[in-house]
Amino acid sequence: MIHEHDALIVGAGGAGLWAALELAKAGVDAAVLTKLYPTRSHTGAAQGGVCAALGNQEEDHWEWHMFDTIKGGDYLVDQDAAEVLAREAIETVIELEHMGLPFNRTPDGKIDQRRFGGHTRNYGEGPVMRACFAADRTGHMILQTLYQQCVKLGVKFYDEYHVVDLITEGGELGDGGRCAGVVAYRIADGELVTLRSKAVMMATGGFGRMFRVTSNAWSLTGDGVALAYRHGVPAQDMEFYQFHPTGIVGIGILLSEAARGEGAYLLDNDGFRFMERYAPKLMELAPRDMVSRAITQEIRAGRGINGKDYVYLDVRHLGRKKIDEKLPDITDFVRVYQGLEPYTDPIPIQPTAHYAMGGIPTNLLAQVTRDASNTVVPGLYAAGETACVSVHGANRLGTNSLVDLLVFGRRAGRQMARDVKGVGMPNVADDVTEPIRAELDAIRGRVKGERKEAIRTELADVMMDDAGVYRDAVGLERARAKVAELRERYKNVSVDDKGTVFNTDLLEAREVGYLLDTAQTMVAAAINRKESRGAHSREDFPDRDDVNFLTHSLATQAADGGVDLAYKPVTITKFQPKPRIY
Amino acid sequence: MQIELRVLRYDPERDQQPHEATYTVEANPMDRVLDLLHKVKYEQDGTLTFRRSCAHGVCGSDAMLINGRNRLACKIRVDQLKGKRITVAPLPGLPVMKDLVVDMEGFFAKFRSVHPYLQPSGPVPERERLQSAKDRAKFDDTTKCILCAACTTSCPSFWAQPFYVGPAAIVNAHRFIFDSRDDAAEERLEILADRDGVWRCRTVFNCVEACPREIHITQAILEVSRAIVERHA
Amino acid sequence: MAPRVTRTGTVRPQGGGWELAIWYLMRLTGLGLFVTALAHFIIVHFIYDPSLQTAKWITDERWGNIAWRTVDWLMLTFVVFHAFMGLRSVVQDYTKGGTRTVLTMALYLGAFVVFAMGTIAVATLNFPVKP
Amino acid sequence: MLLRYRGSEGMLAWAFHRVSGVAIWAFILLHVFDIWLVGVNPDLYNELLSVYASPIGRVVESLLGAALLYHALNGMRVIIMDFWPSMTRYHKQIWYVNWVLFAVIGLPILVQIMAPAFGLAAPFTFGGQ
Ligand SMILES: Cc1cc2nc3c(=O)[nH]c(=O)nc-3n(C[C@H](O)[C@H](O)[C@H](O)COP(=O)(O)OP(=O)(O)OC[C@H]3O[C@@H](n4cnc5c(N)ncnc54)[C@H](O)[C@@H]3O)c2cc1C
Ligand code: HEM
Ligand code: SF4
Ligand code: F3S
Ligand code: FES
Repeated sequence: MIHEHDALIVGAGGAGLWAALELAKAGVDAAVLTKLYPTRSHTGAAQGGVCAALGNQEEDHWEWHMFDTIKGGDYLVDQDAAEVLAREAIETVIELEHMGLPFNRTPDGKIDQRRFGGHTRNYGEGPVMRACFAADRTGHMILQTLYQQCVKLGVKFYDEYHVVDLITEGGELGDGGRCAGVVAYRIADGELVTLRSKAVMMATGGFGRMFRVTSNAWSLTGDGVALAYRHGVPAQDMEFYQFHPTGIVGIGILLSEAARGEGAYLLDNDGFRFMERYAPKLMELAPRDMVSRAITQEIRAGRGINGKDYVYLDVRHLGRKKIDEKLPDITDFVRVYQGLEPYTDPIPIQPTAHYAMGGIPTNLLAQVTRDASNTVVPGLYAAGETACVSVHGANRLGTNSLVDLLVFGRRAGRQMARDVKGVGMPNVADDVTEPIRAELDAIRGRVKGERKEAIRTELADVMMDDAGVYRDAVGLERARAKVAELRERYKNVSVDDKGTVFNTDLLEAREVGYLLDTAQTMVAAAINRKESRGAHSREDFPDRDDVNFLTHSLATQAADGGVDLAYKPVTITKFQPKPRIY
Repeated sequence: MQIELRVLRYDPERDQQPHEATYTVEANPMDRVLDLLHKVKYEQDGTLTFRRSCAHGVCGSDAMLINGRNRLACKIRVDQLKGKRITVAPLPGLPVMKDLVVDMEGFFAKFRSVHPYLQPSGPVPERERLQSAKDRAKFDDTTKCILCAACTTSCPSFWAQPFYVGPAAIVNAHRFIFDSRDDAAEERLEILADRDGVWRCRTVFNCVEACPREIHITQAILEVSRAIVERHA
Repeated sequence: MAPRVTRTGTVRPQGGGWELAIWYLMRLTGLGLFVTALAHFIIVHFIYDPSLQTAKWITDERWGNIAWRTVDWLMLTFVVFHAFMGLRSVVQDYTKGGTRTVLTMALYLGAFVVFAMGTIAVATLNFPVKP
Repeated sequence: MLLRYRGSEGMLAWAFHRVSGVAIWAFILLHVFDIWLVGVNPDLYNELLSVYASPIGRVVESLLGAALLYHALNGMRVIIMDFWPSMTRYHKQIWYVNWVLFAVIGLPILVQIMAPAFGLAAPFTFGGQ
């Protein structure tokens, strides 16, 4: 079956939906493919807020926001991108409000704002109220609002279509080829559907499921990065993966930084606010990489609660009113998933795998680039967590991901609308689906193979233990060997479900393949980066090394199945790298 | 502890009729039903099919009938269900595609039918539209909906008449009808004054019990009914 | 019946103010019945025993006065509307297609017959009465 | 589905309301007919009356009274919520109150109706008797 649209968007999270809106407004024939119903996308899980220097509560400027983003990202941020982010944050948040997003309000009826980690006044003087929020369900409101607008504009959706491959024209994407569409697996009946298109955007979200303890949805398996990577597009800055400090012990469900933004404490076994040892100025509101490391240090020093591997997040002193008004959802999580009462009990937390700073490299117009000189891949776009612009550098600040979705999702949509005008519909051979059909049939048909679960859990374990908050050469080598072994074993993966109708068994096996690709690039890039920067923290190289490593890594697939690494310079405009002290 | 998990299964490619399958799973009391389903799928039988994504009650993928009530599998703990036997079945009243997966298209069509998007009139201001905290509070509850369908499929009026627009759609209409920035309340009230609109609600409250977001759904429905009455008065 | 909500989400409005009127009148007649029907039941089952309520007692005593006849006729009006419209919603819930149309019509007709019989009884029984 | 789904107070309240409504409706048909008979055929009416006054008739009347009383009280519960939607938050409490009222009002009536069936004098007497 062949469909045809001028533009295709893969993924219906915040980034994909906003792009779809722009295309609809421009009158472009566009469609959104998503393996979940759009409102199930993980953007809906974002809690705390979206930063924009509106200055509704106190003085604020986009330049301050830009600076915080760069410093937060440990100077690996491309500063032109950070400028775009901080400037356009303001208009996109206002536009969201116009679309109907129910922000909390200040007494004079404006959008309410709160503090968030790493966001400061006057270039680092102290915390500033910059995060616009709707209780602690900001992401939910963004996702719903954007979806509502898509309904309003009649955007075409292919719900529960799992994109399994990209179609190319004129060679692989890494060698100058053009992206000509996608192959999608219709989950309802197992049909492989070919969609031709002049422009394809990847907005497939992150890959936290690579780790054992994560705040990410089961569906976040790095599909976009892996699919592009398989066609020769590099994966950028993969070694930078953020661990959020406050996940529910064991299961990783996130307790938003909003809690600390509203004044929650982090306590060690003695009831001491241990952040004083690590970031005396910002305390609990230091950037995430620092807080995660601080918690890990405390635990290693035996100051975890009862010597165990967690510390406390304490909201008791905030009072019931504030808790109910500003943090209703996360306190609900604590009640449901820990059986504790946050009014009266401190909450056991530990760092949880949260956010991929790296991903598909793009330029400021959300066009995918394929090398160190930023050569554009025709017809391919990316935005959201799956992309790397890079506005987050080595560590993302809280709330900046939602801003990233809005700003670069919008830019992607606008750019696609411009680009599709000038080009013709690509030619697509009738048999493009054959290789992928063969791959899927092989998995389905294999009788005596290895269960995908074993592979996935072993991957999650090794990544958590050896490529987590702290890393070193020994652990990373262990991880590399393990991932290589798992990739071998994956060639023999099999599933129980041999049917065609709603075969989630098969698709999950496919997703394990994406995770193995992304893990492979992460480990390779991490081994090669012999410094500590942002979320990448090497115990054997504890210092930042601007001389050798103020560069973005680009991982491409080598002919032998390994990873080739290249580096590209960081764009620096206004702010020269300085030591990062809070 | 050991749990006996009974799942109503149906594979259109193999079964004439839905049938119950029983699995024994090792569980601890803080496990959620989703964990048990995963254990079955990953350790015993990979063909068991269900939707899930976020695993913490915010995406609305895994609403199903658990021990006779609609709930999210990822939000109900084993200890809350009391007893060693748990039964799981697909959401009632929607066509079953496979095992616990139902066809949601009709449900979303109803959602779309109430024009669930802001329709302000007048020029677009430079900055945000102002709204007092009090006005914002009027529709706060109904903004929480995650479109999981637990409510609509728990409603006897919906089982009886699948044309009933259902609590979820009314909740989403309420969210805009009572938003001070919106000017299309009339249009939505007109739609909901239809024979298959709000009048089909018989205050059964199954929806409220089922809603994982604890939305006061019946209150929202009756507020809409009252708005329709007042509009005609 | 064809689906009334289409894929693109448009609805064909049906019923208009009619359903609203019924809904509202159900409540009003319900309130009316709360007073009249409960009072009626208490009178005929609590204050008087059924065994006493012969045809003669009804014509002579109970409907010997125009006020009672008026109250009972009002109750009749309420109850016919309320009960038949109530049943209509039950019927419309559990039937569809032709059956539904037939039963609904039968209900409207039944309501008319019952209302007529009741009115005839109230109005003609040994009428006019002494004030 | 109705039987498979484990509803709680609200669903029970509704189910009883519906069943009682239909039951009363059926009785009303009969009742209007018998009153009509008073004019057309008084003897037949009187014969019917003796059925009403028989012990079995009294049991049926008690059930009818219970249905009416339940339906009326729950009807008020519904109406209260219709006019003050925020009362839905207390719908269970109102339902419990209804059962208390049901007992308080219903029991004396029950005794009064049933006493003659056991050959006892009605416990409450009024001027009319
Ligand atoms: C718990 C949590 C809390 C967070 N809180 C905040 C916060 O407060 N502030 C902030 O700024 N950021 C926050 N973040 C980060 C932020 O929410 C995410 O990075 C962001 O939502 C990602 O959006 P996205 O549009 O890139 O992708 P997603 O919303 O993840 O959407 C991915 C989409 O891609 C589709 N898809 C994936 N693979 C395929 C495929 N193969 N075929 C078809 N479709 C596919 C999915 O169906 C889905 O529609 C949080 C993240 C988490 C996990
Ligand atoms: C005395 C004779 C009565 C009869 C025959 C009767 C019958 C019915 C019937 C059949 C229904 C429909 C039930 C449903 O749709 O589920 C109904 C509904 C209703 N009744 Fe009555 N009723 C009577 C008295 C009363 C009284 C005294 C009240 C209240 C004070 C009342 C209040 C209501 C209300 C509010 C409804 C609507 C319920 C709903 O739509 O959910 N009724 N009635
Ligand atoms: S109202 Fe509640 S139960 Fe209904 S769809 Fe929304 S979240 Fe689910
Ligand atoms: S269950 Fe149904 S009848 Fe009304 S109160 Fe809820 S919508
Ligand atoms: S998996 Fe998202 S709500 Fe349960």
